[in-house]
Formats: sequence, C-alpha cells, structure tokens
Amino acid sequence: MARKLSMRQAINEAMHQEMERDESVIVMGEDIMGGLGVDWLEGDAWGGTQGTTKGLGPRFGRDRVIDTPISESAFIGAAIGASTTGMRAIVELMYVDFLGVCFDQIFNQAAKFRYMFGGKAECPVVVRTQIGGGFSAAAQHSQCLYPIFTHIPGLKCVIPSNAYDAKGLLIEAIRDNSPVIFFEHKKLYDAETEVPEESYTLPFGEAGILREGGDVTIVALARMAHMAMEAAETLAAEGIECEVIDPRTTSPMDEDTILESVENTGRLVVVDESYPRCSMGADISSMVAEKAFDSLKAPIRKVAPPHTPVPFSPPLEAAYLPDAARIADAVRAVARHGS
Amino acid sequence: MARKLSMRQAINEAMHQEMERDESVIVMGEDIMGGLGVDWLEGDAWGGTQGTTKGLGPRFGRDRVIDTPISESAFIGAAIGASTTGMRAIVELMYVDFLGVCFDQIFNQAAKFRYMFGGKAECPVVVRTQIGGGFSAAAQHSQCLYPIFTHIPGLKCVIPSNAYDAKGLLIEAIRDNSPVIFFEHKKLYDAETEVPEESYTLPFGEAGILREGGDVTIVALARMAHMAMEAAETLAAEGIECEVIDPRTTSPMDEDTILESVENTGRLVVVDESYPRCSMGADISSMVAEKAFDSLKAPIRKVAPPHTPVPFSPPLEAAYLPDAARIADAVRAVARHGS
Amino acid sequence: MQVSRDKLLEAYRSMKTIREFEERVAKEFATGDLPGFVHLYAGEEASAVGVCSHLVKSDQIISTHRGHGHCIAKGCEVGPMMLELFGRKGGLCGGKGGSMHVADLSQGMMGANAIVGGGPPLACGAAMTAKIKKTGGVAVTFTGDGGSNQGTTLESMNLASVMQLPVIFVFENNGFAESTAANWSVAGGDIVRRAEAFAMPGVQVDGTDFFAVHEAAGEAIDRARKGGGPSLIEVTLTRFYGHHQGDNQSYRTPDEVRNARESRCPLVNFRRRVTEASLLDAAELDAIDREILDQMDVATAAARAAPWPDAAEVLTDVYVTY
Amino acid sequence: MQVSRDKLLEAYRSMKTIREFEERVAKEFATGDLPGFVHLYAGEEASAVGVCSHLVKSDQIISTHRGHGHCIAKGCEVGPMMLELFGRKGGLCGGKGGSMHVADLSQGMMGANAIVGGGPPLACGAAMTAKIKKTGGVAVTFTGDGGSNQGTTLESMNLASVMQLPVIFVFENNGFAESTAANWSVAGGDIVRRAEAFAMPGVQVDGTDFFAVHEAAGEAIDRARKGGGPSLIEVTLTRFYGHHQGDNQSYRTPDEVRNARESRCPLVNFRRRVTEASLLDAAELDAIDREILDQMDVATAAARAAPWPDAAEVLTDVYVTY
Ligand SMILES: Cc1ncc(C[n+]2csc(CCOP(=O)(O)OP(=O)(O)O)c2C)c(N)n1
Ligand SMILES: Cc1ncc(C[n+]2csc(CCOP(=O)(O)OP(=O)(O)O)c2C)c(N)n1
Ligand SMILES: [Mg+2]
Ligand SMILES: [Mg+2]
Repeated sequence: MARKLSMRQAINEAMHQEMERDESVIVMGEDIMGGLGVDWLEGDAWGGTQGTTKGLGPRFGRDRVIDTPISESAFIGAAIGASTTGMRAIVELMYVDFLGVCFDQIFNQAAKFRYMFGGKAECPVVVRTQIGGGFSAAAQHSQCLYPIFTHIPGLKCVIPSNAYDAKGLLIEAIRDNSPVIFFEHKKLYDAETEVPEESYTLPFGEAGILREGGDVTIVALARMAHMAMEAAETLAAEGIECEVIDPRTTSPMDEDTILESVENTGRLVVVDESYPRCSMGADISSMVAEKAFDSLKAPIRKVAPPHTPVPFSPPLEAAYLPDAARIADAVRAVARHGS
Repeated sequence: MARKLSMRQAINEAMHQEMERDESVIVMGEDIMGGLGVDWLEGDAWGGTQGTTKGLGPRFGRDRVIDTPISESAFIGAAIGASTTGMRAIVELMYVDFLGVCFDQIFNQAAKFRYMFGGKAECPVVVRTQIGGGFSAAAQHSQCLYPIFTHIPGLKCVIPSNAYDAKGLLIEAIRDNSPVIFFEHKKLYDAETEVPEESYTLPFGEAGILREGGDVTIVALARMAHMAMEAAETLAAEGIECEVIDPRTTSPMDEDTILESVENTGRLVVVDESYPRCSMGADISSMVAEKAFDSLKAPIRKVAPPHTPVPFSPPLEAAYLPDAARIADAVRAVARHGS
Repeated sequence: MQVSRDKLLEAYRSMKTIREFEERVAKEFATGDLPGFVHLYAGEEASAVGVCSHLVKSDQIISTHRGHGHCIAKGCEVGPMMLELFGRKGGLCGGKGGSMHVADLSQGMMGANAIVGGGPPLACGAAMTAKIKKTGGVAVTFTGDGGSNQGTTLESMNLASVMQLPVIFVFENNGFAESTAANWSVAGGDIVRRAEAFAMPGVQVDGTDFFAVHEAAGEAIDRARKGGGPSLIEVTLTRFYGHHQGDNQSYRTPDEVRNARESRCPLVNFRRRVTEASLLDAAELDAIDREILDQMDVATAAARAAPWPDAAEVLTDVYVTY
Repeated sequence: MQVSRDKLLEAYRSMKTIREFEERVAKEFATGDLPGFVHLYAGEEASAVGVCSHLVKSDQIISTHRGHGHCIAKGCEVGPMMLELFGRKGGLCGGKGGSMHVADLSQGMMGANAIVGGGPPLACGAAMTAKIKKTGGVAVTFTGDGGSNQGTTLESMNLASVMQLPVIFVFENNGFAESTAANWSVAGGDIVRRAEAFAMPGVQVDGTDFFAVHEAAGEAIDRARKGGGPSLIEVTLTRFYGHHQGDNQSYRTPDEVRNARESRCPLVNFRRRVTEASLLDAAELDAIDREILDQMDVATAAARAAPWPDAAEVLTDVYVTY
C-alpha cells in the first residue's frame, strides 16, 4: 500500500469505482463535467470546480454524469427524487454555503421521507459539498455549517480529514440507503495519504484515533484534525501527551471512543471550525459532560472561531480560524487545571 | 395592570403600537391580511393564519400591510432589501419549517450584510415564525429549528414563552437595528397573562426567572417553560425546589443568570423541544459545563425529543415531545446524584 | 380521444371515491376526532383522475398538501388512507405521516407534500430515473396556483425543459392560495403562459370537464413517453371546501360556493355527459355510488375501531438502519 | 435617445475605468498578492454603464459575484475598491468583504453578492422602499444567464410584477455560467421570453453597444419611475476573461476570446461610434485613458502599501451593537 493519493484523487477514485460497480449510481451538479452546450467540445471542460469529478463524464457518459443549470433546489431535489425511485445519485452542492437555496429538499424531503412514509421509502442520495475557510473566500464561501445538517434527524453526516478516510467513507456513503451529506474541506483536497487501489469501505460511527496519549483528549474534525495533530506535536515536546480523535462522521457519532478516551485522560478539548453556538463543539462537549461527568478532572474547553461571519482579509481570517497555537493554549489550560 | 391578553393578542398589539409610532414599520407575508385580488372584499379575510396580524390592514392600509405570493425567498428577501434601504419590515415565515426555501436570504444576506460591508449596512428586519409540535401537524409543520438560527452569527433570536414577554420582546425586536428572528410557539397563542396597554420593551439577553429554588436549576424555552413549571410544582410537593429559568432570547444568551443559578444549585436540567443534536440544549449544557464546572454536583441532564422527525399520530407525538413527567424524572435523577 | 366503457366506469368510480372520501373526512373532522390539518379536494376530482387514468403503476406522481384525490386516483387504497388520517395502526404510513404526507411508493404515489413547491424538483428526479433507465415512464407533479409562484417550481420547469425530462407539470388553478386570489398572485393571470417561457408545450383546460383534462393529459403524457420532454397543463377548477377545514372562507360569497357545487361539479358534468351520450347508464352509476358509500362506512368504522400505533414506533424508520 | 456630450464623456470614463480596473486586477492577481476569488467584468462594461447612467445616487443596484463593473458604474471609488480587493485597511468594506462583497450603500450600491440569485429578492425590497416612500426611485438587479435559472430570480420576477415594483431585471447573458453554455441552460435559449411569462415588458439588446443598452434602460427606468412596474432587459455580451482568474477556458477556442476582444468590445465600438459621428474627439478620449491609467497606478500602489486591518476588527460589525 505504497501509493499516495490526494483527497481530491481519492474522492474521484471512489466515484469511479462505484459507478463501475453499480449502474444505478449517477453524478449530478453544476459543471461537474462542464462545457454543456458547446458542440465541438469533447471530454471534461472542468470536471467540477475542484476537479473531483474529472474523468467520470468521458468514462460513463452524459447520461450518468449530469451537468445542471444553476438551480440547486431543482437539481438536488431531482437527485433526491431519482434516488427515491431506483437510482443512487451523488449530487454536488458546490459550496455548503449555498444550502439556503435548496435546504428544503434536503431536510424536509430526503431526510424525512422514510419516517413520514412509515418506513416505505428509501433515499440513497449522497450530497457532496465543500466546507471551510482558509482561502479568503469570504463570508459566503467559507462556512462549515455541518452542525445544521447534524441537527436534522434522517441525515447522516460524513466529514473526512484525509484521503484514505475520504475514499472509504464515500464508498460507504454511496452504498448506504439513507441520505448522506459528505463534507469536503477545501483546504484538504491536496493533502495526500496512502490509499489502496481496491475499493473499500469505512463504517459510519467509528472515530479514528489519530494519536494516542494519556493526558488530554482532543476531538477535532476535518482540517482541525490536522491543527490538533500539530498542537499535539508541540505539546508532546512539553511533556503533555494528547490523544487526538477524529469522529469522521458526526451523525452517527461514535460516542464510545470519545468517552473511553476521556475516562482515561479526564480532560477534553474540542476543536470545531463551525460557528460556536449550537455547534458541533457544543454537541460533543455537552455529550461528554453528561456521560463522563465523573471522569472529568477539568472543564471541557472548546476551541472555535468567534461568533461572527468569516472575514475576507487574510490576517483577519487567520485571526478568525482556530489554529495549532490556540489549540495548544487550550490544552495547556486544561492540563493545568486542578493539578 | 389587570388586563389579560393572549400571546396572539399581545403580538398583535405590539405590531399595532409600533406601526402607529413609526411610519417606516411595514408588515409582510402570505395572507396576513388575506383576500388580495378579491375586489368586493373589505377588511381582513384572514389576518394571518393565526390571526396575529388582524386589524393591521384595515388600520394601516395595504401599502404597509403587504400580502405576498407564495415565494418566501422573494418576499423575505424583499423585506430584507426594504429594511436595508430605510424601512423596518416585519415579515412572516408562516412556519419555521419553510426556512428551507428562503434561508439564503436570512443567513447569507440579512445576517451578514453588516459584517461583509464593514459595518456600513443595517438591516432592521424582524422575521416572525411559528414553531413547535402538539397539534399533530406532522413532520413538516411541527419543527423548532431555532438552533439553526442561533448558530448563525448576525441573527438575534427571540423565543417568548408568554404574552407579556412576547409584547415587550417584539417591540424591542422591531426597534433593534439588527435582523431578529422571532419564534412563536403555536401551542402558546391562546395562553394569557397580564399585559400592560402601554408600549414597553424587554431587553434581549436577559433571562426570566420563572420560579426560584435552591435544589435544581431547570432551563426551558417557549412551551417547555410551562412544562418545566408544571414539573416544578410536582417536585416541590416532593421536597425538591427547582429554579426555572426562561432564557427568552437564545442569541444573545443570558449566560450569567443561568451560571449564577447553577453556582447555587449545583444541578442543571435543560429542556429543549428542538432535535437533540447540535441543539439549544447542547449549547446551554456545554456552556455551563465549561463555565460552572466547579459548581456542578451532578451531570447536566438534557430533556429533548428523540433524534427523529416529528410523528403525526397523537399518541406518537405525545411520546415524542418532552413533558412535565419526563422533566420531573430528569430532575429527580439529577437531585439524587451524589447525595 | 375515445375513452372505452371500462375506462369511463373506472374514471367515474375513482372520481366518486375521491368525492365521498372527502365528504366523509369533512364530517369526521367536524367531530374533532381527526387529528391535524386537512385540505379537501372535493370539486377538483376530474384533474387527478383525468391525468392519472393515463398512468400505470410504475409511473410516478407527487402531490401537495391537498393530496387525498391524487392518492386515490393513483390507486392508493381507501382503507389504509382513512387509517392514516386517523393516525391509527395500519395506516398507509403507519400513522407517522397523516393527511399531509400520505404516500404509497408501491403505487407510484410519492406523497402528499406539505411544502408548497416541494414536489416539482422531486418529480424531475422520478422522470430522470425513467429517462436513464429508458422505461418509457413519466412523472407528474400536481401544484396549485399558489405553488406556481414558488421558485422551486419555476426552476424545475427550466430544468425539465433543458434536460427534456418526461415530466408533466399539472397546475390546479382553483382560484385561491389560502385566501389569496390567483388572479392577483399569478402575474398576468394565467399559469399557462409560463410554458412558453420555458419552451415547453402548454395548455389550459376546464377542470370540471373530465374529458378535457383527459385529452390534454393524454397528449402530454404520450409526448413525454416518446421522448418529447415536459409539458404544462393548467387545469382551472373550484374547491368546494375552504382552504383547510376550519377556514371561514370570508373571501368568497356563500353563493360562489353554492353555485360552484351546482355548476362546476365535475361529477355532475361527467354523469350528464355520459348518460346523455348513452355511454353509461344512470343505474350503473347509481350502483357505484352505493358501493362507494358502503366502502366509506367500512373504512371509517375500521379506522375508528383501529388501535393506535405503539409508542415504540416513534423511534423506527428514521434511517434505513433504524 | 439623445445623449449629451457630458453624459457621453462620463459614460466613456466610467466604462474605461471599469476596463482598466479589471485589467489591473488581472495583473495583480497573477502576482499572487490578491487574495480570494476574482471574477472580471472586462467586455461587459456597456451593460453596467448603459444602465447606471440613468440612475441617481438614491437609486439602488445590486450585483453578483462579478461586481466590480457595477460598483464603478454606480459611483463607488476606485481607491477604496482596490484596497478592499487587497484586503487592506481603508477598503470599501474594511477588508471584510473582498471582491465578492464590495458594496457601498452610500452610493446606492447594495453589494456584489456571491450567491447566484441572491440579488433579485433584495432589489425587490429596495424597490418596495421607493414605492412606499413614493420617492420615484428605482432598483436594478444585475443577474447572469446562469442566475436567470435560479428559482429566487424567477419568483422575484413574479413578485415584482404582481406588486408592480419599480425594479429592472438586467440579465447579462455572456453566454456562459462557469463553463456551461447559456444556449443549453436557459430553456429556449433566450432569457427575454420570460418577461412575457411574468407579464412585464422585455427587450434583448446588444451589450457591446452602449447606446442600445442606454436606450433600453432609459425606457425601462423611466417607466418604473412613473409607476409602470418592472421590466426585463437581456443584454448579450462576452466576457473577455475566464469565469474567474485561474479558469483555463477549455470550453472556448482561443480564437473566440481573441475575436471577441476585437469585434465585441464595447469600448472600441463606443469610440468608433462617437468619433465617427463627431460627438467626441479621439484626443479627449485619449486624455481620459491616460488619466485612468494613472489612477490605477495610484490605487494599486496605495493598496499595496496600505496596512492590514487590525485583528480586533474580526469582532466588530456583526450586530449593530457590536
Ligand atoms: C413553502 C410553503 N409556504 C407556505 C405554505 C403554507 N401554505 C400551505 S397551502 C398554501 C396555499 C397553497 O395554495 P395553492 O398552491 O393554490 O394550492 P391549493 O391549496 O389551492 O390547492 C399555503 C400558503 C407551505 N405549506 N409551504
Ligand atoms: C447559489 C449558487 N450556486 C452556485 C454558485 C457558484 N457559481 C458562482 S458564479 C457561477 C456562474 C454564474 O453564471 P452567470 O449567472 O451566467 O454569471 P457570470 O459568471 O457569467 O457573470 C456559479 C455556478 C454560487 N455562487 N451560488
Ligand atoms: Mg389554489
Ligand atoms: Mg454568464
């Protein structure tokens, strides 16, 4: 298993393999192949804004790799309708920031069909979407928003932090018969890991332990998992051993792995790039505070951006986003508490 | 102050008084007057689905009481655009469940203008909307969803539990220069309290203490505040004295009142009708677990519905919604812990 | 378009079933024993039946909050529907959906939908499935005049057109969205003019005339099956009840409603037409009427007697895995 | 429509300012010092200027992700705009917005907007304000061909029509939404046909011809000011750069872009037209050109030299109270 792929390539490969394996898998979205309406053009014009869908069109044809007009309600709704009637659609919501023009189809339709219809509907749709800051993309193209989706019963939420996980989790998502939202952090597309060529799945609801350590538990998702690892390196040099846990899916959430770790360390820092109120960080911290109360030796600390939109200017954005230094500070404070 | 009003009437009176006082206040929404396009009709056909806007049209005319087609993005966006250019619009999103067809205008436009534009925009819009279960209105008409709005920086969120608060908070909301979302629990419209005739405001970010008690703190919003009071009565008879706190606004949140109470009681139950993940309950419990860690004598308990959509059938909905009995059970468990 | 005797009998039975179902629901609702909101379809029967009589089980339809008629026209069983409306065990959705979410995917009925404009995107998806799998199937989305102004509906028309999907947009223009008149809310007054904007064929038909709807729908569905893409049908009709049960209808004169029941009743029109043309005779229609009334008695009694769902049901059916 | 000499000079200056601003931004972006995404308006100048030359400060416009041109046409200052694009202190939005959110409400510019279809509802609101306050003001919303398919845009047209709002829907059809051709994504090919659907006047004009845009906009704006309600203008034009900086434009032939710069340039056309008709002379236009180039040098140098905003700024301006 020496081959390395970027997260972009891993995602691309997952879709290739599943489309190959299962005829009912289709891919939809804006410019995912690109160039529709340009007669002389052959092949991909874009292959998605991030190149994640490159090669799918040439391989599987425009019947299954379907470019759309800019009408997210209509085409995400169509992906949902198709997935309720026999297809398995992977549909792109280009940036999660655009949920506001199509959320009804996701949260009132896809998420609720099975329940409202008494278990008689299945909707195996996957919504792939970009999240996160770090590119000066400003307030309407830098949000995380996964807490909003995690809030909704009926949706499964997947937030990979690396290429290996992304491939396994995306294949799992495509095969899952419930609607799955698959969040891709735009700062991680180029990050490489070893990725097996063959198809494989990773189960939902199983956190990854990125690093073992007995002093403080850090829970962090997506790009923040990398920041947490960086902080953990620094802290190790200071004699503080962190256990870094990446939940990988927020719905379902692997509570056990987190709780076991906290039972051992007694100290927890939760890192979350989403807005701080009613957030993923609050969700995890509240869960631990309730279920591992007697193990806690210090108050749980959350590291999160301030309660503001994401600013454009690079130094403002840098001040806004959680980073390794802020995580390390929080860990130090937690480690010191009561000892 | 002997006059009693229902929450419906209090809300209506608040709008009457503010429209009277300030010419720039307008009211918009579907059927808020009703009967538009019917030539022979005079006066209100509906006055809103709940009668909350009754009388405004006849009094202030269709220029300021503006019925709309069913196109929430367009008319809520229009309310926001109008409020950015000199009006103060109160706009109805009939049920909060419909946020999915118009959320972009609320969370990416209204909420972010001021920040994105470097402080040079104000958007004094109020979005009034119905929340909550209890009427067998099923999965698409019974949600709370206020955690989603509370998550978004730039929005203020108001959730009154009674007529008196509703009037004062709505007047405050109309005069506030930031976008405010005003959540009305449909099970509370008929609930009466004493309400002064004159105009008054209640500040945001100040919780109400509905009941004092030294054993356990209960935090509960909207209809759940009533359930909590009911539970507190029962528990008092058993010798458990609860302090019941109604935050009244979730953004801003009055952390101090809650923290002071928990410092005194050492025990907290948070009741929340919203879905349990990334919820208001998680938000409050996580805040307390972090900031009052050393005061806590027992794990915080959350009382919430299960992580499912809202079912239709009355006995299912009853099993779904938190009630006084479940709250009392949680309080008993918390009170017993470690004592 | 010739309609066979059997088809006519079936159409009458279907329309009459809808009517009596709705009349019965109105009565039961008034007792206070029917939970939630109900929106009745009485007066609009020829639209659902005129369209659905061209469909087979694998064709898909999607409806609105006013969904009982479309369910029945597409073949959902009345007994489980009534159980569902009462919220009882054995209901079409196990009591979890209620009137606003009755659905039966095994009949190609993708559900009533309580979000105005929620259906059209989903219907495009069902049509995509048919197109990709080359089944010759079609999808129909029923939308009201109010729903015709929702952006999701409008953009779905563009999507269907550029993708040439086999989907029929049926707009049931009953003159009102709640209390708001369509002649105000729909710019220009007619919904049909939007067909041209999105480059699809469009036609406006009288929804009290089963034959007119049937013919227009036949053409559109046939075209869609043959790869000719989407169509729009605006059906003008009148709802006999208020928006929902409890609506005092102050925006209509009592005469308006009364007259409609007399002059704009699709069932009366149908009966007159088929008997005058000697296509069917009154006696056989009367027999159907009696049968249906019995069926409603049985369905209602069964629903009232049925047990409630188990409380444990709250926790099932949310994900495929639980 | 006669256009005065002064107006012509002003229009040329405005168009040329836009062009040179965009050319400079392209150059600066290539150095890697310009953060974020930029979408350039070069080639489309006659649309923004042809429309905005009818507007006064209190009229409102709202733009898209491709907003620089609309800003300049509506009177925003180039210096603070450049500071904003560089994310520096003193930027039009204090460095918080960037290219996709440049705005200046004091100039009646409600902002670039990074959500496709975000603007039309907001413009309806600005038009409502004008209508309620009886100011005679108008609002203009610029939208692309891609944005014309968004439901929010379509439903806003209906809203504006039924409310008879003084709002102008300007659709800048530059042939592409990212890499997707408008002749595919817009059903029927033309956006203008949607005017009829929503019962408003509509016209399609050549966006390389300032005079054509100016005349069409004049009529629409005049009608709106007089209470005649909304209009649609489809402006056909060509963008000289890719969708955003970094787009390799594989969906266009190099010839296409080169030819456009030659044959579809609104500035070249304008200059030819006004000099041939002896309305303005080449020398005065050349003088303006030089002035503008200097202005760009100054603005860029200032932006590069300017300090960054203070980190404390992250926490301000979110609510009116903090
Ligand atoms: C998105 C959304 N907005 C508003 C409503 C509330 N609502 C339910 S039905 C209705 C009127 C619908 O009118 P129309 O489409 O003409 O259908 P009809 O009731 O006449 O059959 C409204 C406003 C809703 N359910 N969903
Ligand atoms: C709701 C939404 N969907 C998608 C995008 C991504 N996006 C940004 S610009 C663009 C193309 C817009 O095309 P058009 O409206 O023709 O404007 P143009 O770029 O040609 O000026 C897309 C798809 C977005 N910003 N917002
Ligand atoms: Mg209607
Ligand atoms: Mg374009």
